Amino acid sequence: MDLALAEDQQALADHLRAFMEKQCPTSRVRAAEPLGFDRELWHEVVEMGLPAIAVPDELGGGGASLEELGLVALEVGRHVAPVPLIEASAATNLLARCGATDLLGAAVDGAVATITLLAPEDGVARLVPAGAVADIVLTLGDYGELLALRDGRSERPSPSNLGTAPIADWDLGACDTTVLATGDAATTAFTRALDEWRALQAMAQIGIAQRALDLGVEYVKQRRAFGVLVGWFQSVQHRLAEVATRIEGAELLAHEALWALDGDEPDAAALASMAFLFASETAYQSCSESLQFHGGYGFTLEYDIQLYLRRAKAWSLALGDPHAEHRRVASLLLGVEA
Amino acid sequence: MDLALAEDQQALADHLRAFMEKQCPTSRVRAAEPLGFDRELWHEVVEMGLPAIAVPDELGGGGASLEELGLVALEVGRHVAPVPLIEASAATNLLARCGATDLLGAAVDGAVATITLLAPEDGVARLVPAGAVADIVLTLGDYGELLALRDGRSERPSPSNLGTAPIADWDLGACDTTVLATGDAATTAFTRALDEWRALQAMAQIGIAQRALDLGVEYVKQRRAFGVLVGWFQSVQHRLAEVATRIEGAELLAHEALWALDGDEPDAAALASMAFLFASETAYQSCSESLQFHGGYGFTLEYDIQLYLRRAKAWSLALGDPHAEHRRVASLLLGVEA
Amino acid sequence: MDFTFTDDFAEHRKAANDWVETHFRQEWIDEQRATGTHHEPELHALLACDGILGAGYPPEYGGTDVPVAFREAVTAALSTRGLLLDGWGSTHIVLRVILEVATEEQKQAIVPAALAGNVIIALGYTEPDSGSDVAAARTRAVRDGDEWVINGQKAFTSTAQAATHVFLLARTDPDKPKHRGLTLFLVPTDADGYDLQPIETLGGQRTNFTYYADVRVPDSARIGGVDEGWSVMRVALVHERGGNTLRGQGSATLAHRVARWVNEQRAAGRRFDPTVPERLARIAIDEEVSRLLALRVTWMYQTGGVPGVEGSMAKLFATEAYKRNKADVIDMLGPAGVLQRGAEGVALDGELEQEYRESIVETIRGGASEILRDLVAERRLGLPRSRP
Amino acid sequence: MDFTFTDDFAEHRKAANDWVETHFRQEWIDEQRATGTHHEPELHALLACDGILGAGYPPEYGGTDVPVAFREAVTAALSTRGLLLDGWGSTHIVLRVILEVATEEQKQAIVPAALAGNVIIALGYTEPDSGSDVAAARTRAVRDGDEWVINGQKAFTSTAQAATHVFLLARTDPDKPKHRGLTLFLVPTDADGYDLQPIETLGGQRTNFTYYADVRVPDSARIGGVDEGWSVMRVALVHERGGNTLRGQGSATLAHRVARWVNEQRAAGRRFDPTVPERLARIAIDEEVSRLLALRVTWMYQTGGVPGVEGSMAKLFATEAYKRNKADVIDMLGPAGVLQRGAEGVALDGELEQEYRESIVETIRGGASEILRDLVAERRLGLPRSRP
Repeated sequence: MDLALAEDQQALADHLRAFMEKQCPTSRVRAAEPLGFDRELWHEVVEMGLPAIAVPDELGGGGASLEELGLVALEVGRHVAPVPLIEASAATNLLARCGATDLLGAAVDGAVATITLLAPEDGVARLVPAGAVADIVLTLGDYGELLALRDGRSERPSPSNLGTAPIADWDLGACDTTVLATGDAATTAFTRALDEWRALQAMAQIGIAQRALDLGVEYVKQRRAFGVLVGWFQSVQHRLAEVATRIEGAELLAHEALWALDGDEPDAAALASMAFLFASETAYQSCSESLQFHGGYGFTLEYDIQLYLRRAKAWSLALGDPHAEHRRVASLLLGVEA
Repeated sequence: MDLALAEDQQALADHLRAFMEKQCPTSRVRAAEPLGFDRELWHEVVEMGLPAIAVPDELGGGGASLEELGLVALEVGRHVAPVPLIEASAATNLLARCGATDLLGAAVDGAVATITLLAPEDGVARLVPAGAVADIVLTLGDYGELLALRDGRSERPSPSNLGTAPIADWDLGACDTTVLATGDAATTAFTRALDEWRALQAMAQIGIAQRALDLGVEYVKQRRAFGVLVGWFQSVQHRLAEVATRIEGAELLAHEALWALDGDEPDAAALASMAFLFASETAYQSCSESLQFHGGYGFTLEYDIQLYLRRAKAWSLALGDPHAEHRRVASLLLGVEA
Repeated sequence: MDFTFTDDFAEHRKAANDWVETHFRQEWIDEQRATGTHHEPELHALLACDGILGAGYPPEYGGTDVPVAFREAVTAALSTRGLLLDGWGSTHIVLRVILEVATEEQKQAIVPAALAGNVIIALGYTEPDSGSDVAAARTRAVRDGDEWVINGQKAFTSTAQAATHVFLLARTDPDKPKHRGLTLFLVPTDADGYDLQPIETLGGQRTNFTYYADVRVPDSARIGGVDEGWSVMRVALVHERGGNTLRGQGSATLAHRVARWVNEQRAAGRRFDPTVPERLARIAIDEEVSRLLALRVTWMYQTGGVPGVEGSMAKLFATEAYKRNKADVIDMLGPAGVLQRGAEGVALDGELEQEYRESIVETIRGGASEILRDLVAERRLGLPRSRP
Repeated sequence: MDFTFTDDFAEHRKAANDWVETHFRQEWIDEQRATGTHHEPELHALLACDGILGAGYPPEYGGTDVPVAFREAVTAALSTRGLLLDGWGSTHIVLRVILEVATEEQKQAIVPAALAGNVIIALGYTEPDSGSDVAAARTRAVRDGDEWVINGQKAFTSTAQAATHVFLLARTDPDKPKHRGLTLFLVPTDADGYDLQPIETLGGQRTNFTYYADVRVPDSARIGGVDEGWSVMRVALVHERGGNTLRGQGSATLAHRVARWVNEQRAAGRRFDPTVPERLARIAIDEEVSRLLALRVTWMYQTGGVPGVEGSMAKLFATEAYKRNKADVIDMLGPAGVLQRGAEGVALDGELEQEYRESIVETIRGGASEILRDLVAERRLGLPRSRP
């Protein structure tokens, strides 16, 4: 057992934090709305090798593990960075795993790769994350084959959405399609990619949760009401203490899920779902309480808390109604079917 | 619209409150444990005509409505009275409705009548409320016929249970069985009896919730911690304020359900379930918060709050997992099936 | 008790719908959404012209014989179409206060003009640094002969961009305890030294900071006694909390609306999580309890009572439930729950997404939940005041 | 990071199960349930005799070479059978404190006797009027030559009915600030003037009031410095919170136990509400988070850290979740959820009903949730102390 980051991981975490603090202030996040994508920032993170950080060295990646990717995801959440690092990482890892050398090379060089979170229906993959700006979309076809889709365009219109995310539909019929794997190999690899996405997304939600708590704590330490600091009120303290406690639990759980995926532990898939669910709820609670304690200002677009609240909510919905995800945990971990 | 009790109803409420305060202190409740039945108190409430208060005058009852029965139920809850007035009232009203004159006469004279809340399985009615002390049990048979069961005994053993309630199983094969109604008439009448039970039980849970809140408020107004009254702490205040608010909402909802049943309003059945659910949750929250604010004493048998907490929980389970009852509301009120 | 639902609008509904049908223009909606200004001058003029604004007001101040129920039926019909009348809402509250506490001259000067549609009043209580602690207002009004000189700023002065006046809470005696040195003024927005700056919100509504730099108003702009502003505020708050928590009845409730949509989607083959029926039932219960708590406030008014803590309870329960449930129905929509009005595949034209964002401020504005819980604890449970 | 689950007991499990198999008697369970005394003298003597109590203690104080992991494996095996060892639990905490702060004579006098099974120590901190505010203790100890004279009373002195000593927190200087005038004593329960009275609880456990009327103890009964009781308490609290929140792993979690039962019942034809899978998943998540927060505390100890607020967080989250989830699984049992051990048709022999009742005190004892939230707010978030 070791619950601390390794020295080089801590150095990476510090570096990422410093980078994002400098390069991704909320002014940049706001400037990238409503599309939710900043191509320049994307090039910067590609240059740092972030989307391919967990791809083996010999395939041109960083040779790190999901744990390191988790540190990246945390900062993506903490700074609500307008770059699709989580989808791209899961997709890039998947390309590496199924030996799609050409596509992997493109992704390592900065092509935006992503995966579908929802099974395509009637030939359309709906609401693909980063779908509006993706070059490569990975999905499962009707017969369980792993497909890479390309349509030759660099951007597509994105529907107006709560999380100001570059989601978009992809019409499979209008794409160049490459079959990367078939049969069990395809479904196993794709399922694995979704679980990586879940665990990374959990880290991103924890980043949101932490920053939302920080914003709330900063605010109530400065603002006064009825002659005392807002943070003096016991009910404010207790609700923030609950949030802080949950966040630290969520962090441990997300790290465990990443560790379990890295080591192919038996409960890895269940842990990925558990981390995703708990972190998503924690992030929403953190944002919601923090916004409430901002008073009227929390509701204004000028303050940053709304940037976090909207994404905490939107990101938690990417897989569908989160209640269904709970049933996946019951099935995988407890053997209880719906 | 009129949200006040009529003058005579208020007089009845005051009378019942005074009676229970005098005749049913918690010492008497404790003395009746573990069976949870005080025969002497039962005779007293029969003498007052309470179980038959809503039976038409001409049938020997009090000629009142469910609203008055609701006032009785409220006091049963408030004093956790060891008399099965709610089950008996629902059963007695049902006997009156289906013209079972002899059995009704017996019930008016003090025989304990009750109804089954769970459909009998394999010829056994499980966990019949007041089943351990009942003279007459009303249930639906395999073909939907309304049955009155009698076994000639005055008491049966009751399994040890959380709510120290005189529940017991009834073996249909070992009973004298009378068919009181058949077909739609039987199921309609029996469903109606269950809805009356729900709405009355809601009132009983509100009685529990009110008393538990009173106990908690009294306690935190007297006890000191860290040099101030426990009731000074804002988180204690806020949690008790939430409970108080819910209780007043629950009261209005239960009164509405009784009014709707009295007037055969279209949503009466849905309202009965809604009132039962909301009042049960409110009662449990009230007891749980109140017990927590009692500190260690709340957990001792010497203090009264545990009498309330145990019953709030046990009573809420009488129909089964309350989640299933929510589905009944979805179906009846919203037309959304499971 | 009697919970009979009396449809007060029933006899006016058809006429009201006809009125709306005749006058309604889709551009108003588009404009409200685009600008975040929940006031439509053209519509307001029509309402004034047809005497609808004057419904229920005394004839000597411009009141008309249009039935109040007709006005409410029109309001309801407009609201069903998505139009908001916040400008009239705040004006109406202040007119009620004026009729209760102002001088005869003031009543004559303001009420008829407002009912003719020429006066719109925004509420200027909250300040940038006071939030829920409204009585801590620091905006100063200093008497200078027959005039008052006002300096300070207000936050969240909603609809000020469309208003002719701000109903302003100012400190007239800084040496008195904070609730005792306040006075209310009706400040014209064309006064020298008045300015405003927009505040955009998560719900899309625009509100404002308003600024007062040596703004001079005559003493006749003072509503109520000098230093008696807090008791005037209480009158205003009673009017403000009135119908605040009634949000649709019967088939218009959130539970019913989403239930209909779920059933339609199911009929088209879509599957929902098995928890959805229970969640809808819980929403229906919350909505019924909210309705009843609000109904109690109305009933107390009607029977001559003065609801106090009952209004706090109604607002507390309804807004907390509303916020919780709006967030939950978004989940039921699944991945498409994030889509906004106009997006392809959006459910119910994005209404729920819009309402979800709007719901977030409800537990803050008009009395934050924390303040309301303090009030319930003190006034209902008799617990000691813990606020300093 | 590394979350590898190392089964510390693995190599000792068989031997420990054999030991329990050899000695276990069903009467102990029946007696514990009947009397509510969570201590079994006969078992305790066996544990002492076989050197199991002495595991991990220094040999110079009676420690044995029995591995700690074997002791823990035995404890776990006994706990699986439903036996509770509270008498040893509190004794162990105090022995740890003695080894850290007491004099050599005191160590020699007490530790070997306790490891031989002849000393059982109950904790006497809380008073009838102090509750969570332990430092407000009013029980007085006054020096009289070489002795101390103790007067006062304690509440919730659990297992005192089986104890040879009470580890008593007393006020030795009433003029100092409340945390500064406290001292701890080891008071023999056969001292003149000592008395006790039982307190029965909802969970079935018996605890006690203990009374001290001119109880005289020598100065050698004092543990730690005069007026330094609060820092001694802190040592004790660290030991108390240690493994408090670990309640089963892997297949022994509540979620797994209920899931197995649900699946068995389903196989027999019973139907459950469709919300049950999600509710079980939520319980599993809560349990995993609880386990991880507790694991962090253990890991901090192991790596030389001093967990403070991390222990508060672990206890807060785990006990709140535990209480909430125990109540929810009762609901899953349906109408039979109310049945108690021995009743016909009871599920899982009434274990869940029993655990539900026991769970209710967990958010109160050993640091009430409200106190823990205060601590997290102050020490993690740096918010100002709001308690007086």
